[in-house]
Amino acid sequence: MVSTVGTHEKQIVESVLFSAGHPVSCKEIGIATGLSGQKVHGILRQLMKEYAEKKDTAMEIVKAGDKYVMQVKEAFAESSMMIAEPELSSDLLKTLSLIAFHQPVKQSNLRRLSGEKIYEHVDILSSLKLIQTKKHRQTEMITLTKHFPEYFGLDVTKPEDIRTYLMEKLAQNVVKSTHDDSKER
Amino acid sequence: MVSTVGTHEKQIVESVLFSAGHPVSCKEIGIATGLSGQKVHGILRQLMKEYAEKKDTAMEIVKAGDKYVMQVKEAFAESSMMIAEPELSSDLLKTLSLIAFHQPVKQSNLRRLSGEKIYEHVDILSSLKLIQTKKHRQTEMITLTKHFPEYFGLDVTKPEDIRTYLMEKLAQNVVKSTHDDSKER
Amino acid sequence: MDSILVDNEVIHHLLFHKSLIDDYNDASRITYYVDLLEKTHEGNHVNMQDPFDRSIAIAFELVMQQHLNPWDIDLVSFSTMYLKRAREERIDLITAGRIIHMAWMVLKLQSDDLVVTLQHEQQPDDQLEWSDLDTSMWLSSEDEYSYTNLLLNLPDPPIGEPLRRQSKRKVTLIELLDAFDEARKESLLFQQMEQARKEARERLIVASRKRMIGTAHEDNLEADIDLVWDKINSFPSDQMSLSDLCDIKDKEELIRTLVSLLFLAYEQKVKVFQRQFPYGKIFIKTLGCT
Repeated sequence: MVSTVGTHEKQIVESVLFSAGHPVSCKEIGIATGLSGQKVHGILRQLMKEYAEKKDTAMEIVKAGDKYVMQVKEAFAESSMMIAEPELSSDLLKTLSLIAFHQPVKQSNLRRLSGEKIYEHVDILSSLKLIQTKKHRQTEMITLTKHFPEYFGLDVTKPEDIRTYLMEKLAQNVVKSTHDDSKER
Repeated sequence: MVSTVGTHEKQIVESVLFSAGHPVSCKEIGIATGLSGQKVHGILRQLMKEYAEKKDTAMEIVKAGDKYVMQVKEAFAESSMMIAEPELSSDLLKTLSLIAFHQPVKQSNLRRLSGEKIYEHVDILSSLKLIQTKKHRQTEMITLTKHFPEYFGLDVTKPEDIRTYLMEKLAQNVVKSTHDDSKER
Repeated sequence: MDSILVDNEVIHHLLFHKSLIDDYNDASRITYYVDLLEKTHEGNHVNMQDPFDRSIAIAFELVMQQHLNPWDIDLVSFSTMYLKRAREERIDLITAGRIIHMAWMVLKLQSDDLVVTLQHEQQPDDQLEWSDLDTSMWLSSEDEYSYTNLLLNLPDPPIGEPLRRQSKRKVTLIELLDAFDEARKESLLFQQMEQARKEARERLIVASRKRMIGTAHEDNLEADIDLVWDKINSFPSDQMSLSDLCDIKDKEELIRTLVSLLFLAYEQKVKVFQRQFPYGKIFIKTLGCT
């Protein structure tokens, strides 16, 4: 049985998610609100469900890695992008998507796919702590960090789950661009 | 008569208010969304009304001067206040507090207090207009600007008063934390 | 007429591969393709219900319409054309990716088996193409191939930055006070460390001067350093060139001055530098500590 969550406590957790602007853990919410970790967990589940059901709001609450974040629904993100500049160029996002899918991956293999710009991309992505390079025997292997799912608001953290997610997103992307193409005509 | 506002347009304005994180004008929202100023104005009125009527949300949309802002209702502000990232990193804050206490202070003396990182910090703090450098005979002297007391809500402006204020507050702080420590035991 | 010709070519191509393949599944798949191809030729693909069938049909149709040589498909241009068609036909693009992969497998079969049989010689191409990739290390599965190919051919990446709230809050007074407390402790520690470093430096200077004892310059070294230091201090500006301090044509004086400067630099009293290395003018700048 799910225990009833008081409106007041729910609003407190909601206000923390709103104010943070970045993914926060159950523990952090617990510290800020004085609620127990278990209670916070229950409230978060309920809030996510409620936001998902609300048709008339532009925001959503999602699990991002092991944390939770309030963000603009993807459908509205583009129109408000003017107000908040994106940090990563589409080129950088492509490189990151390659790494995310093929991780752990050798830098030389990436270079073969996307050329010399890879070196610069790897530097920027490392400095943003989205990827890390680790020595594996004689080779530098590139992998994602745990910030990756947090940064992009993914509910998955395992490499194979991230792969599945990317495959699906790419497919949706293609369907979407097909749709856009035909609308333009 | 109020014209009916489409849900989609309302959600776009809502997403702009949410993501901005600070008060925005009708004009800015218009530029970001491509909607006319009049339309934005109507949507904002409706959004404010809807948020005010919703009992179960922790957020509100209010008019702040000529601008509009989405913020946490006062009743929930306290628990969520500290969860957002502070504007100044703790390292920068340390440098600023040293300047506040020792002003007017030579950059070289600051370096002797806490090392090479001072140069970068002075640049950032200057660009934030919290400090200024002034030539005094042969030496660059660093002082606080009038924005410093504004930023921290201090009602004192003279260097010696700021110093006394900091010392007193610090002493209280030490006493308080000692007190808290002994309570925890 | 042309299209029938190519059509037969494609069928021959598939049948040829069928005869090369031992694996039952692959062989039956090719039989299936041949059936499909015949339907395609009859223009039936529009009515096909299964998206996978439909997409294969489109692939074959494309090969025929574009008069591509099935023995020599340029996979890069094929993929590009195919994706365009797939978009127009609104087929599931994951499936499309798989089709491209299959085409690539066919191509791989060609290169693996036929290069030897047909003694088909290829000049190495400077431009890197898909078929040149070393797939033994990676891109070894269908999904990897499809994903990578789609990603590189499509304009948009599969991930985008979510839009979140720009929430920087002001620092509170308490935080400033805490920072001050910490800064005080840190700067005490920093000064203690600096003092320790300074003492270590002085010990080193004494030691290094001692090491000079017994050399030809033993008697004069201390006096030389003091002399050069005096000259530097009496100079009207805090920056000067080496020629301001000595007659650089007098080799002995030049060396005496240079050695003294190196000691002074070591003691962090001056900075010695060149704007152009290695033959540029040598400059000396006092570091403002006496």
